[in-house]
Amino acid sequence: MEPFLYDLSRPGRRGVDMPDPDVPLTPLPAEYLRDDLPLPEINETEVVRHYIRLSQKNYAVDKGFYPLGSCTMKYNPKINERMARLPGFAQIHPLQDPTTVQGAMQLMYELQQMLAEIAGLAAVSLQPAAGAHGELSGVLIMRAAQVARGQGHRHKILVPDSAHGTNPASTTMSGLTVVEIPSGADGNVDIDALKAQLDDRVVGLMITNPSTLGLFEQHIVEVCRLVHEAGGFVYGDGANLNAIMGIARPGELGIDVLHFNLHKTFSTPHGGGGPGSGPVGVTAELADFLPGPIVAQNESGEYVWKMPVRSIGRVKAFHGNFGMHVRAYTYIRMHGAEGLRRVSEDAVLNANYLQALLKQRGDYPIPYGHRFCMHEFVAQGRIAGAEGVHTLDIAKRLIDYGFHPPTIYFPLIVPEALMIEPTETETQETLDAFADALTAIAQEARTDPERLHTAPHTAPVRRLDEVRAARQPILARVPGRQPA
Amino acid sequence: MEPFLYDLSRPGRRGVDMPDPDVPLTPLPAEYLRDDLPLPEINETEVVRHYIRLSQKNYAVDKGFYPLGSCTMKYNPKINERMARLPGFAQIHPLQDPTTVQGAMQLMYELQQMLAEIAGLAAVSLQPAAGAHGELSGVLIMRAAQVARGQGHRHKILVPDSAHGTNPASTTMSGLTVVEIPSGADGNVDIDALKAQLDDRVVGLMITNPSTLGLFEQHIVEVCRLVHEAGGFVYGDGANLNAIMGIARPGELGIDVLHFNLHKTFSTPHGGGGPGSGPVGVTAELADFLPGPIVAQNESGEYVWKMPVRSIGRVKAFHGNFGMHVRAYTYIRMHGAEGLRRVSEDAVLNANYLQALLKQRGDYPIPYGHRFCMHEFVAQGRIAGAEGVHTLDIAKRLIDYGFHPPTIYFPLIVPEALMIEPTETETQETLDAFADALTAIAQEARTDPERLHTAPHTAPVRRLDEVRAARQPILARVPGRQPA
Amino acid sequence: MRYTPHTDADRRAMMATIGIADVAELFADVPAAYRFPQLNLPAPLTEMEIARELEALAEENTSMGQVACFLGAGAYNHFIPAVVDVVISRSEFYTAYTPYQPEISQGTLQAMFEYQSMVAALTGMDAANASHYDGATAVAEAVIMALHTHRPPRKKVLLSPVLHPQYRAVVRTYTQGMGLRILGDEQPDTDFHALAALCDEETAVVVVQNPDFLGQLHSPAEMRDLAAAVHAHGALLAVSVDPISLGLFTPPGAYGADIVTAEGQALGNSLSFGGPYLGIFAFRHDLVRRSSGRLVGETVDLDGACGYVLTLSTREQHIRRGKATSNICTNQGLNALAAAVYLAVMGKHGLRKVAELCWHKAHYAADRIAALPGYEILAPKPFFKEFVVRCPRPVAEINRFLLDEYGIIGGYDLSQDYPHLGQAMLLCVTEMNTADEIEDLVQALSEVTESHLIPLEVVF
Amino acid sequence: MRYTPHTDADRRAMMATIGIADVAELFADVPAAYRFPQLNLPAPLTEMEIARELEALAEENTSMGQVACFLGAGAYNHFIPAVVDVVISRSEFYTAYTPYQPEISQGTLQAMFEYQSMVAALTGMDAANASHYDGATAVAEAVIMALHTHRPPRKKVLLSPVLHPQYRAVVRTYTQGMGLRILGDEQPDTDFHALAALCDEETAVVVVQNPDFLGQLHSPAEMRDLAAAVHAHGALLAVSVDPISLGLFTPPGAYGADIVTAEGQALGNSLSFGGPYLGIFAFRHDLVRRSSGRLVGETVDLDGACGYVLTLSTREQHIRRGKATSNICTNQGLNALAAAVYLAVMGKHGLRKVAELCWHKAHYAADRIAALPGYEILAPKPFFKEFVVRCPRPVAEINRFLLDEYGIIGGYDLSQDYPHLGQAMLLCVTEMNTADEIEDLVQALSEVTESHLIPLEVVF
Ligand SMILES: Cc1ncc(COP(=O)(O)O)c(C=O)c1O
Ligand SMILES: Cc1ncc(COP(=O)(O)O)c(C=O)c1O
Repeated sequence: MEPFLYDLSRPGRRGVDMPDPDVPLTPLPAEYLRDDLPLPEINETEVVRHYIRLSQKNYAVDKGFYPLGSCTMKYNPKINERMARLPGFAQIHPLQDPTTVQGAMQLMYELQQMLAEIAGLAAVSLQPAAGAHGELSGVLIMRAAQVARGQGHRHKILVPDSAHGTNPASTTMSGLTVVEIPSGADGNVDIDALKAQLDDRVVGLMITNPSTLGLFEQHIVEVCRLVHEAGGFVYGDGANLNAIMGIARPGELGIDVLHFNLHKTFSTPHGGGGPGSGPVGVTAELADFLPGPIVAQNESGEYVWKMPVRSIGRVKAFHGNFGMHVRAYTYIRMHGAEGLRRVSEDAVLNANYLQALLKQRGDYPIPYGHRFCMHEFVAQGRIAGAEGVHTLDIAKRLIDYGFHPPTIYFPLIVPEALMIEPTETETQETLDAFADALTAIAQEARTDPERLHTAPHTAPVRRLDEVRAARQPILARVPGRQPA
Repeated sequence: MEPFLYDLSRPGRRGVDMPDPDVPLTPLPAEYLRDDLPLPEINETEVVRHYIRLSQKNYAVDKGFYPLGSCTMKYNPKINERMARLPGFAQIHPLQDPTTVQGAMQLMYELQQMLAEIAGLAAVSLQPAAGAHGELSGVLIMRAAQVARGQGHRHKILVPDSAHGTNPASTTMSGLTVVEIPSGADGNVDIDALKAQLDDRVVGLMITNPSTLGLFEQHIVEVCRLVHEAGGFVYGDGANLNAIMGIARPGELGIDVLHFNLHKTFSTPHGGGGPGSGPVGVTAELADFLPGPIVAQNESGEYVWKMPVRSIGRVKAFHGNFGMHVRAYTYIRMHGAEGLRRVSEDAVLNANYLQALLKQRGDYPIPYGHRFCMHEFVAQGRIAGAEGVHTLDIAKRLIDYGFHPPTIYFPLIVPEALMIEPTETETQETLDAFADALTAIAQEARTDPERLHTAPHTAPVRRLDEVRAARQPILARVPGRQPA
Repeated sequence: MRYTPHTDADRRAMMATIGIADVAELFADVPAAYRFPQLNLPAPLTEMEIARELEALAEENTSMGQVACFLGAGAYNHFIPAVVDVVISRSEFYTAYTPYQPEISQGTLQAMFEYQSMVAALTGMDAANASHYDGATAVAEAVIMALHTHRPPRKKVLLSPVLHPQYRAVVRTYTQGMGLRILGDEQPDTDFHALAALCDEETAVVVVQNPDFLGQLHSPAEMRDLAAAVHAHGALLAVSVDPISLGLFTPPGAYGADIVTAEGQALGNSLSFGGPYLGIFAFRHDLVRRSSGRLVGETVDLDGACGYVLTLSTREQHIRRGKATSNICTNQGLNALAAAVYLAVMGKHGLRKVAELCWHKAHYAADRIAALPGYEILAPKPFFKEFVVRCPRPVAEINRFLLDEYGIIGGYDLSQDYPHLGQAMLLCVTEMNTADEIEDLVQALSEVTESHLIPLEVVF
Repeated sequence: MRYTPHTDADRRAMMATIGIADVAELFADVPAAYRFPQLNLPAPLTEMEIARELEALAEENTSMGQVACFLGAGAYNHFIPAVVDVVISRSEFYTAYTPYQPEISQGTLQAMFEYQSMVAALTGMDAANASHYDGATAVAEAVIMALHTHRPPRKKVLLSPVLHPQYRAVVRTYTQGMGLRILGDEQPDTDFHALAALCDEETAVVVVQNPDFLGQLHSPAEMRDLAAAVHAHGALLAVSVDPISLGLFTPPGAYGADIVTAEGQALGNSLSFGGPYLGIFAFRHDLVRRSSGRLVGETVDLDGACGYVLTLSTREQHIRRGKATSNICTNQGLNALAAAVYLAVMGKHGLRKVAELCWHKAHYAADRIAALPGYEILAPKPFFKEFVVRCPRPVAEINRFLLDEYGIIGGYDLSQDYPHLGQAMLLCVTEMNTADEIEDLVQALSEVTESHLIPLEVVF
């Protein structure tokens, strides 16, 4: 057990020293001052040790295989980190005169262009901070464009039932109404159900392609056409772009708005939860609605800030998660067109290879296993002869085998889902070892289910009581106060 | 078990890519080329994972208490690392024109001065790469100075029996003869034994003060006087300087030559074995013999390289471990005179506190416990009622308690030695916890000695067979070759 | 090639297992007409090449080490101890994701629990979430959270005109589809008293900033009055703060705030041209189930040992979907970690010292500038580290002079957002500004009055 | 204060346990006259202050990113993949010490075993130690190791004149007390054939460098002849190499070397003004027990699992003391780790590619310079990445012109060490030098012939 930070504190201890003022002093206004400042008092050595020891309790991509479906946990190149820390990028103020930050603006400008090129769209804003933020921006763009078209009465956003939770949540945040569209048996959108909803109240459809089932929507062109005919826009959730770079361009398939997850497709690290970056791209028709400012070039070739004329407004202070832009830019420039296609091909190859291995062995049902998957696929934690064992048990047991578990219980439409996304940066040996672990676990499930129910056995802690945490939540401990 | 690096290799895999030549090609000379290059072929991801996982198998100062006697395993400030990596320090060539590296030379110059000031000596060369290297330099200086005095026939270096092994080894390397001087019962040099050796064959005495017993030599001034009277020089092994900064200056006590361990006293990290830095300082009389070049200032205030006129020569290519100079410089400048004295006071306070705790509890004999120790002290792994238990067992068991063991079986003159150096960067809580662990282990030694004989129980591996390793040494494994 | 490990032999073996002869077969579902487009991207570069190119590009920017910076306005040049980057550069932290599997994420989880605890301590609030995107979206989320607390719904939101202009813009962007009336900031001089007067039973929330955008500190008494007035109408009070100021000044929890937000960049995060930053979000305990964002809670494991988990996730999009309290998923975890390390290593003493340095240096600079002919300090209330200077010439001109002649990045030009102040700049002085830099600034400003300046038109 | 955690209260409590009232009591053994001297050192600085000061000092140096560098001569500007610093910045590696306790040092030990293995692979030798201080001391240690192998002792050592001048100097420094005769380098043009002719039954070891200090490659055939001649007299052959060259060329193990040393800086270690660098040290298996330095060996633990330990320590100073094979204790562990990571991530393909780039670029540069009037390439044999250019003016003058006018760091001035070559510089071209930089160099050199130069005397 690593002690709680405050337990390392002793009155009067100091961490980092600060100098004394080198200017004449000005009296402090007594009535404004706080009585106490209950921050810890710890020496630097113990602070460092605390965090180094804590870090070792984490699993991470840099330790091993992390096939967390929908999250694209690929390797984060180390050069990205070095580039983002160059003083010329890390130590510039967002409000500096543009003439003093032309290098940074050029990078942003080129990144806007390159992302647009990859997606087959006309314009990109780098401002959103994450995928969901890009979604909110995108839905607001569709809404604003409908208003501009005089279609302000429209309020429905169609969302397939396989969608990520952020899609309906973003819709609601933008004040529109979510209408769920079921998936067909083949994993595609149910076209009839879609048609039934395509009326003049539709703002647009949000679609994830490849879908969260890991399948390429076979009727994507038709789906887009239908939505467009009904006066709607199509929003593409770009979380799964890793499968289709250089394979298909969403804009050409009919997508009008798309967010990119730089922290998935473009290798910026996930940071233990963030920061990400969720640029949003649009067709020419929608370019004026982008959140901004974005970077433009003036006649003399200088980079300038430009607010799109009918912008939905800014979605964030300043210009987006620039540090992530630097990393994604580095990644794209290192790959070029061939390299990105190779990334997608190998991502899909890896997923299909793993799917094929699991199919051969037959322990885990793969509901859409008759189709080739894209960069991920969904298996089920339903092991014949081990009915008491659930996906959660399998996931926890995988920890003991040295792997991060896949995404579990998502997408919601697949019971006991195990959503597996290997990514292109993994070797065949790793995929083989993972398949072997799953096979071994299926065997254990039949012979020793208790071992799975009580897994993990080798992690820093045993299985944690989540119900208790939620019942009487303790979210903070501050000395001298009740835990709250 | 982490796989052996080569076992991660697969033919054709690539790590870092290099560009193609941007110049016309020149044919390679076929008869010069090698047939094969048996290096591994591993992708970057797996290389990173390999080393990240390996790193976690290490104990380190940044994980916890590391009271390795004689090694001064103090906290390594993080700012040091950042400073050493500044491009203006890390990316300069040692043979650049001095006018282009005045900043680096100024830093070296000031470090020479500050080290001289701390030790009470006249001049310093930063060239030696480690303590032993400084020793070799120092012994050669004493030898050269004797030759210069017309005393070339002198060949004896007197070395107390408590000395670190590098002292006699350095002596032998310099072609001189080691004469061992016994220690008295009080831990001081046995003055009579010393006098008996003080004849006209003596080049000098090497003394460690505080000694490796952790004791300040009570007759240091007399010892130095005696040696000087016999025409010898006194070499001070500065490995233990951490105890006496601002407390006593070796030069004032009579030391003529001293090496500094920047990787001990001055907080440069130990690097898993190195690099260190072992500058050598001397009195004015010996300044011309220093290895070099060293940095001097010319009339116009420019920094220039200067080879001392009667230098023993260079002991290393270029100018020493400059990266370590930057770190030590940072450390000294952050501390100033008061700060360094505080370091030594607290180092000595910590050692005495821990010695006092162990004395109170009485489990471990402390042969010189009747004296105040300096920055370290020597206990013995002789637990009454647990005669079958040895220092090695106690050390290994400490690992299970989360501590790095002290230095063991050194100094050689104390049987079953446990040489404990807490350093000043540790808290009272840590010292208490360590004392508690030693107490608990003493208890276990009496009730369950087998637990100690088979310790550690929680380390990445169990106790390793060192005899086997030495009998048929395997020092390298190269694919396609016999292990050698 | 690059980061894909497969050799051709690997690919062949894997394809054989799948039962295909060509990777292209896997993409049969992509309509043929659109399959394998040729992307027009620059040719690929090796690590060596991209490093050289980006080092050159970075050199084109004027960075903090090269100039003296007196620019703040929501992003601050504060000291960052070396320890911070050491921790956030740990692979185990930065290459993990949201801790969905708590047993192998205790590092992140405990660090976030500690972050939440220190944010609670700093703000004087009961609890905090694990971050929002930045200070601006944290305000927007505060507004939305406040809306959620009202049954029947309330549709009016009051924003102080001295809440950061960009934050107000983001609130408007976020809520544009919600049919709200967002008021309060029409007149740039509406003070908190006047704002309170606008509050009524329709009002969901009142949002102010303290110290406000113009650097002014609002006293605990003033803030308590505001809170009382707001609460009297059943509305919530949300306060956006500068976390560094809380090293010295009374925290919002002590004067009745219901929600506290902040831009956390100043706590150990580099300027980085505006992001990634940190949206700090703290609240009263009874609002916990309406809170947006990830929350880490304490619990026990099967053996009864203490451990940490993501909790109350039924508020969140992945469970509640369209009915979630927010759409946030990926947050600013690593920035929150940086803030945690910063707070831990600066500690009680260090943070106070930083705040004091800002105070003394800013006041010294203001005093010196006030003595210059042609300049006027517009600071009716005490200020913390930022203050408004009315200048004898347009701010853009002055700033160009400062940069060209003195290597100084001047203050934020207020003429767009607060035209009623005239030719005014918002100067920011932190612990990073030495007395010498302040001297230079004063000297440079004094030269401006002597009209050494070429008018801006001529420069361009 | 700084890194000492104690508060005054802590100190008082600890003193009470010890039974003292003042820390000064602990120092009673220090003679009173010398106790507590006042050190004259600059006033202490905080982290913030020292960072600012050292950043400024570092800026005073001209670093690689700011110029094109054609200087080598034993320290080389090669590409370092970002991965290397990530690994050597791991706290667990760089804040540990020599792995005396193998059970909690398997990270360092396995990494060192792998380093030894890759060095053996690269050099073609059986085994390697865990490092010496640098390329120079590695040569000195090789000489001493060779001396130890001879019974009765041999007292003659032959050094090639084209062994790095500083390495020869270090050999002489190390062995000055041993009564040796060190010969072979009196005439700067003594070739390997002539050197072999000096070898006799008194000779302990012959040391050469390949590629030699002037950049020349000695063919496997020439080297085999040398080895045969040396071995015929029972002497050992020690070869100092450029490890990057071994990406392409026949390793010493294949032509009969007994000991191979190298400066390992080029393998992932920054230039760092000359240190810390890496002394690579490899040898034939039968010399293992005479080897100096730490050795990591494979073994098993109590359960029979594979593990690694420091081994054969009876050779070393801490056991054998005055009879040890060397005095070395602290070595260059972290630099060896950097080299291991470099070799692992560059791998078979990458190292070869680096060597090829050096070859092609160096030869292209040489061809271009050869075509300039007034310049002559002195390279009778093939060379690798360095070559000698005889110049129309003193090298110091030319170098100053290159730097001032073109931002180029020119080659090493050979006039001190090899006066017989005339006005000659040793140019080094690596993969880091672009075609554009070479173009600039050629252009600049061409201008020199047109005597744009102010004579050096005038400049100073
Ligand atoms: C399919 C999909 N859409 C949207 C998102 C939301 O992206 P973010 O977490 O960056 O907000 C995710 C994130 O996991 C996702 O998987
Ligand atoms: C007392 C003493 N002297 C000398 C040395 C040798 O120093 P280095 O290891 O730097 O060569 C040591 C190292 O542990 C030591 O403890």
